[in-house]
Amino acid sequence: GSDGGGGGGGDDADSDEPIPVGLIADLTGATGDVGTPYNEGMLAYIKWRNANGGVEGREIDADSNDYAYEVPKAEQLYKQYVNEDVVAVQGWGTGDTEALSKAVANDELPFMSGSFAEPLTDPEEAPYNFVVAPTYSDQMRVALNWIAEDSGGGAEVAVFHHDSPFGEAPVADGEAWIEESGLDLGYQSYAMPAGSQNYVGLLSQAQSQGAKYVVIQNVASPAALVAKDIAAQNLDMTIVCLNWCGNELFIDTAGAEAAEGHILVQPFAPMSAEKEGHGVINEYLEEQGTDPETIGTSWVQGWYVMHVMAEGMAYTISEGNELTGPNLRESLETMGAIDTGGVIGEGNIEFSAESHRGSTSTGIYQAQDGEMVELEAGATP
Amino acid sequence: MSNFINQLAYGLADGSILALAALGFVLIYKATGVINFAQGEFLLVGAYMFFTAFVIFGLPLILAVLVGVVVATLIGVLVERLILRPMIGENPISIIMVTIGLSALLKALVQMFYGTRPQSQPAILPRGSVEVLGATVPLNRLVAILVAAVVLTAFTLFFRRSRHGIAMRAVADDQQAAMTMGISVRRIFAMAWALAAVSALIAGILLGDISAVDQNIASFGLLVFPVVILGGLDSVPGTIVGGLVIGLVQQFTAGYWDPGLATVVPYIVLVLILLVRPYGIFGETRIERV
Amino acid sequence: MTSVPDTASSGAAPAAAPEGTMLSLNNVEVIYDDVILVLRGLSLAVPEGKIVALLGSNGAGKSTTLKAVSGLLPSEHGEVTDGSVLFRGQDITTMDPAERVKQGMSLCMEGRHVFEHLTVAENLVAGAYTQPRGNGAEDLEVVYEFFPKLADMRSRVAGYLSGGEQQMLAIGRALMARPTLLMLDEPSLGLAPLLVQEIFGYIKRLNEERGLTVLVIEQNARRALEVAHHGYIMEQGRIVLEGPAAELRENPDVKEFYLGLGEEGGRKSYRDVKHYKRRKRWL
Amino acid sequence: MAATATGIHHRSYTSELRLRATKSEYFRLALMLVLLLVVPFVLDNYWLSVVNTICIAVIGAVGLNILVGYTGQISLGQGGFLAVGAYSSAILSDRIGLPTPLAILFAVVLTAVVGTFFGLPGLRLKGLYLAIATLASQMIIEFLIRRDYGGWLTEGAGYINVDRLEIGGFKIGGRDVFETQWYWILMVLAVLAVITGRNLFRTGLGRSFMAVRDQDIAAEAIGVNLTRAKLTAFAVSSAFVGLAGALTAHYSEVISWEKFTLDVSILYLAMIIVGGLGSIAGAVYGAIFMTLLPEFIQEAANSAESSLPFLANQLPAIQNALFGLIIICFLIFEPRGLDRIWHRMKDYIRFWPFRY
Amino acid sequence: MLTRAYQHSLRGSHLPAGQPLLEVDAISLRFGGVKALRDISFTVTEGHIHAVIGPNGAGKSSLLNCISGLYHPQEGQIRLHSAALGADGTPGETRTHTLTSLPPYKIARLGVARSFQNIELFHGLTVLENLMLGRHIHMKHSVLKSMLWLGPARRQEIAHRHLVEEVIDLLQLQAFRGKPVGSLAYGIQKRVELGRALCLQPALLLLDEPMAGMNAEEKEDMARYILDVHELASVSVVLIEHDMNVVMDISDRVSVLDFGALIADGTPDEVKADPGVIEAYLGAEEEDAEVREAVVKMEDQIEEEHAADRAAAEGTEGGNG
Ligand SMILES: Nc1ncnc2c1ncn2[C@@H]1O[C@H](COP(=O)(O)OP(=O)(O)OP(=O)(O)O)[C@@H](O)[C@H]1O
Ligand SMILES: Nc1ncnc2c1ncn2[C@@H]1O[C@H](COP(=O)(O)OP(=O)(O)OP(=O)(O)O)[C@@H](O)[C@H]1O
Ligand SMILES: [Mg+2]
Ligand SMILES: [Mg+2]
Repeated sequence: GSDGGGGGGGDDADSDEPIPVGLIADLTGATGDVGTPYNEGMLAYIKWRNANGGVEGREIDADSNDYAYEVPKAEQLYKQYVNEDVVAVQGWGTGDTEALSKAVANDELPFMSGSFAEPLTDPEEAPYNFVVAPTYSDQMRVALNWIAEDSGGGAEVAVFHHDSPFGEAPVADGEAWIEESGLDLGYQSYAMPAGSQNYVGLLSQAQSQGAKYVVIQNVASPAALVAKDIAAQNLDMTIVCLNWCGNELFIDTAGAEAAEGHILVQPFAPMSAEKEGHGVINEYLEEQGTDPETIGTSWVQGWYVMHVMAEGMAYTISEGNELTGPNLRESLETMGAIDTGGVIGEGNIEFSAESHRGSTSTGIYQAQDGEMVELEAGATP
Repeated sequence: MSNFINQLAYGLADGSILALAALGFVLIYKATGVINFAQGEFLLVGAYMFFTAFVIFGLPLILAVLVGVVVATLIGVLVERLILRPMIGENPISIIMVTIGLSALLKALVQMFYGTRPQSQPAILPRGSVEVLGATVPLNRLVAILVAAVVLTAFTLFFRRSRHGIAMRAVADDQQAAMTMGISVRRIFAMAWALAAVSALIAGILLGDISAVDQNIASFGLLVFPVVILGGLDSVPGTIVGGLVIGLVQQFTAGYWDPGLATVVPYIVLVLILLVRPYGIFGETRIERV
Repeated sequence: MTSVPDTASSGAAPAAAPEGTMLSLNNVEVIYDDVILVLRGLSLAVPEGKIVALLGSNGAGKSTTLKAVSGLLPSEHGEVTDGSVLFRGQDITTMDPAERVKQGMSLCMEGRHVFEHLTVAENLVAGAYTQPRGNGAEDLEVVYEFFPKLADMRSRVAGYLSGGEQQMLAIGRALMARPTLLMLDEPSLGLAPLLVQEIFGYIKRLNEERGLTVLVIEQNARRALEVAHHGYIMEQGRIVLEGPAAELRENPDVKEFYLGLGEEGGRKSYRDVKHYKRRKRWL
Repeated sequence: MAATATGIHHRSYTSELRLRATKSEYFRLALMLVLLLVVPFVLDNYWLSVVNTICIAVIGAVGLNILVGYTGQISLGQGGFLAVGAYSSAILSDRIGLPTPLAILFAVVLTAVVGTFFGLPGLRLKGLYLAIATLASQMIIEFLIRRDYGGWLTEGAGYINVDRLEIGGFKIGGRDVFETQWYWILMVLAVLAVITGRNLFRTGLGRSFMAVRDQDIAAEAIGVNLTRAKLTAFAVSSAFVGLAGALTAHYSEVISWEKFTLDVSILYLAMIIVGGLGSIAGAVYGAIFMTLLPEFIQEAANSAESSLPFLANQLPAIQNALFGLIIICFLIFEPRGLDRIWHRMKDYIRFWPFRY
Repeated sequence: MLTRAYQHSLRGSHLPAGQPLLEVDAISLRFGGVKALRDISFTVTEGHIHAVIGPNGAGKSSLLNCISGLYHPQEGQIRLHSAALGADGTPGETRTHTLTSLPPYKIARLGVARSFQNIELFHGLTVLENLMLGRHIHMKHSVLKSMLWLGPARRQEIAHRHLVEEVIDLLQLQAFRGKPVGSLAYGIQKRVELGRALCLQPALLLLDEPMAGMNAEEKEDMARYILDVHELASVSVVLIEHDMNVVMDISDRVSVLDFGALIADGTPDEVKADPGVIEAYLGAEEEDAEVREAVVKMEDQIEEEHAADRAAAEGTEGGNG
């Protein structure tokens, strides 16, 4: 956890106590490659915010612990945080988010995470979950729109997805979307076996389907392997990576050559996209003496997800309300747009009592010479 | 047809690497009766050792491999000396647990030094591909098959020809009796662990090159179980057959059926084979006579 | 005859072994599992070129003594906590067991302990582990000559042999190491009478022809004392009686308890033993 | 005499067959009881939740130890069997609408049946071959619940929300009393599991399991039907595990495949090995140890963080390393587990000041 | 003769003495190319101690394994006769079971109990537990009742304890009751193994080298135990043993195997004189001339000693049952 150092001058009437927040992070588990920078981004944001006046003068006191992507451990940590009277929790993966969604509703603790599954946006289903970025389904819709446009219609799409509810989350919605918006696309999905050393089997099935586009809903390493296999087989296929593989890790792991030309759907603008909202990050990094080049997309994600939560807290306090879970939830639902300086999609995140979908717009990038080059800033379905 | 050849080549390549990974496992089992749950982490450590020598220290390829071999040997011997030796003669289940602890430890050590981010490593196997009967077979897979074949043959010969083979089996059968024959149980154990570490290193280098140098390499270790059970826990030729069978079964499942099933099909095959042959294809039957 | 009183044996340690002693144990104390005291200050000496028999009832600690000599105790949670074991004047109390074999001692363990999954031939080859390759083939023939049955079975898997066949194999295997000191733990266990006779004949021959020193534990005390030069009798972890074999044979207690003979030296029928005997103890 | 070591003379078989005989044993029992009764009054909610987790783990570990420790059939399928218990109880109670206790009972029976089915290879397979075959059952069950073909388990959600436990009109309350109320339920069940487990192994049935473990040929030769004994062991063990699974579902109120991975199987195996194979008390010690160890490591790490800030980034990895290291060192120190340490301590005290 | 009155009979057969109990009918057993048994036939009579002798590897243990169902001979049959106990306590209807078609545990249930050449005890369990396991076939095993303990399960344990305690008494195992068998001396383990078989209340007791590895004194004890079992409980015994003195002294009938074939079958004296047996097995070993002479003297002496010991033993041993 980060310990609250000196106290900032509190101008809040109620309290100048630090605000306890619980962070459930994957640092050493299966998704540690992205979980670690995500967590670092959050902690960096908190540090920066605390150093710059805090949340209405109050510091954020984050207790951050690794759960190694093991759900029982996440539940244990959550109970620990509840016991520490946190006002909100930042989670991470699909597993822990699902496992805790009911508990956070019972305990009335707003919960954000790196899991952008569609059902979480429905306050009826998950009243305390907030999805900061466009959902996987929205990303899938954007991807399909882009493919339809890029191909001029009539293309076949193969969806390669992690073999789990996380991977399958956008699959059915994608199919429905093609129907709904009358896109002229063929569509077939394939589960990616975990721990595979090649995806030639899937590619050959995609090939027989006639697919020119492969949408991947998985993390970076397996996606990179698909890119390598496409290159080795000289296949004419374009990968469209969603969120968790739509990042520089994908490019680095595949190698610039194999990654060249593939498309990355990424709601959070990487540092290289130089959005207005990157300004504070650059300031902070300069202070810390860190090279912005080393900062990945997941780090930025962490920063801005924490930012959204902090803004909600600030609003609650500024409205003169006690900072509790229900009040924070109400603030997030009613405060209007939260500006992210163009980092998340087109920039604004807004929740309502009817929907906890923060945004539907996402950036689209292409791997060019080992870099993420922005094709479109705020694509929406 | 070309597609089939393609799948075959990939399946064989994965299978050969599996066989290499399983070889170390079988050596340890054969000599010490220990089921090594840390085999996957041995691959991981192997891949990172080589990465360190090759990329971080920038050594030439051959030298980097040699350094890797030395370090792997050292690690194998250390593991044996510090962790397994005190456990000699204990209940096999307790020893299994120790190797589970070891796997947690090794993985954590890699994380401490290298983090969880995948490391980029320049290609070491040739990148191009050759056309075989209309199929595009990448060279790196062919080389992987070749390397695995050479290493496996070398090991098989070593055990056939040298009396260490018999000594190893003797130790596995009855440690006390082996001691009374002047066979140094410690030395045999150390040798088994060192050789296992070396074969894991080679498998780890190959894996790192064809996929990526990252934590996922460790999960490859789990597949070793169906491989060795299929071939027979204590059979070196069995690892080769088991590795190839599992590699191909996975490949064809992914290529012609439901790719997601590729993760469970090996286990289903394993159960089926065990029902017919309770000691795997080449495994030694446990002798029970009264 | 020298009868060693119980306390004296654990008292003063014989400082240096006399000339020509191949093996000597001085006041050895062995504890299993940190709590089970099995040898309580045991001292014995095996002169070079002699056959020494170690007798004693079940659980007296005979096998433990041999394990202490050959260094097998650590693998059984046992430990020599006191005293020393000298082999050719060299202290080997803590030496690695494999090293001891190289020094020339060889143990044929109680309960056969053949390598079950190895064939008969491979078992014998494993026995010659410490020997240069050349010796192996030669010795193999010697063993086969002595146990023709083994030659017939050379490619059979040892684990499936009958009890007695395994015993032959175990003895043969011990010989393959070309020991100067051969230790046999109940070699006649489970062997047919004819073979027992032959084995003891063979031991004697090895001793006479090659000067092999032998330390043998044997329940068949009559046979053992026939071939041995010297005998020790153990009770509860101590030597309670020792002396030249011929003298021991005449000792009335030995006669009764180990040879199954009455005072007069006659054997009685098992059918006529009407009552369980309460074992007479020297302690 | 069974108890000569403690110098007790029994006057009847009934008294000898009792689990406790000496004053100090009764004293310990009383102490335990008092401890169990005061726990909810001294611990805060978080630590109470840890204790509740331990209670569930105790039930599961007792079950696993029956199979592995007592019958000698190594199983890596624990996670899968927990899942069977959890999913079936959740579905039976929430979707089918059975009263929860009945749903749990059915889940227990169902898990026993499934466990017996996956125990069938055990009739032919020995030792480590069986262990790996049970690994296959783990992988297959895990795959089925992860894949969730056609949403037959989770209706497409990928996870199941389980309603708050209600037994005959009594419903577990909110945050303040949730852990306490669960404690009473779980503690009683855990104690019952321990007692029934102990009982099993002082009767002929339990002894026949141990006979199969120690020497299966001799067991057959005295009339033990190996097939029946092994399958019964699988069934009984799985029943305990199914109970633990069902309780997991109702206690944590949500289940998904990620809770029943191979890691869970291994964790349970660790519990019984570290606790002591073939000992019910060992299963309890192991469940406690393996649940508390990460807690303590984390506490230690948190306090180290402030004093050694430069380690902050490495702490999670160090925690994992420490976890592995402690298990290794522990087993090197005492391969036969905590139960054995406890016995040695008792012996030491009994014989003190004599060494032997 | 022991005079102690036993509550339970250890004998599980109700056949009248002198009737054929076990018929081995032309069995042959092969392991690959190894012919372990070739066309063996003989009959064990109720009430006899029937010794099987022969050189190492002759097939003695294999024969025993065939009887107890662990090996399945390729040819031939083994039949066991049993008699139901009539209402008046006299033997009733007899039945014949073909052992060669039954699994081992069913054979055990017919009352065929055995010991093994290399002690096969349940090494993790105590002596008492090992012996109680001998009662396995006579007990009911309900999962629920076992787990609940109260009532039936406990009563059953206690009921069977009585017989087990008698066996403990008979074999003088009192001091070892609670010890794990793994830590016991070899001779005691052998005795426990005998005890475990006895607890079965066997119709036929198969003993594979029960005296191997014992010294003369212990052999005498063991022989006495076997004779006691035989004399007190009239249990029929098949005995494999290499010590000819024991075999000749205590057996009623001897079968001799060599290379898997039956080379002789008769009374001890007949067999001893058989030249084929002498050549294959016994060797020309002359009996100690002095042996028989000493017998009479020994007896008196032992009688005395025993009386004294008994007195002493009564003082120290507090049985519980
Ligand atoms: N590994 C062990 N752990 C604990 N106790 C042991 C161990 N080995 C032997 N003992 C005990 O040590 C004592 C002596 O055993 P040992 O085997 O040396 O006797 P022995 O004289 O060879 O008897 P036997 O004639 O039966 O072979 C016995 O009481 C035995 O129970
Ligand atoms: N399971 C088996 N597989 C292969 N061969 C076997 C098996 N069991 C026994 N044999 C062989 O059958 C023959 C007879 O063995 P058995 O054990 O019956 O001999 P035995 O008469 O008991 O000898 P001993 O007196 O040495 O114990 C031996 O040659 C043995 O190698
Ligand atoms: Mg001995
Ligand atoms: Mg035999």
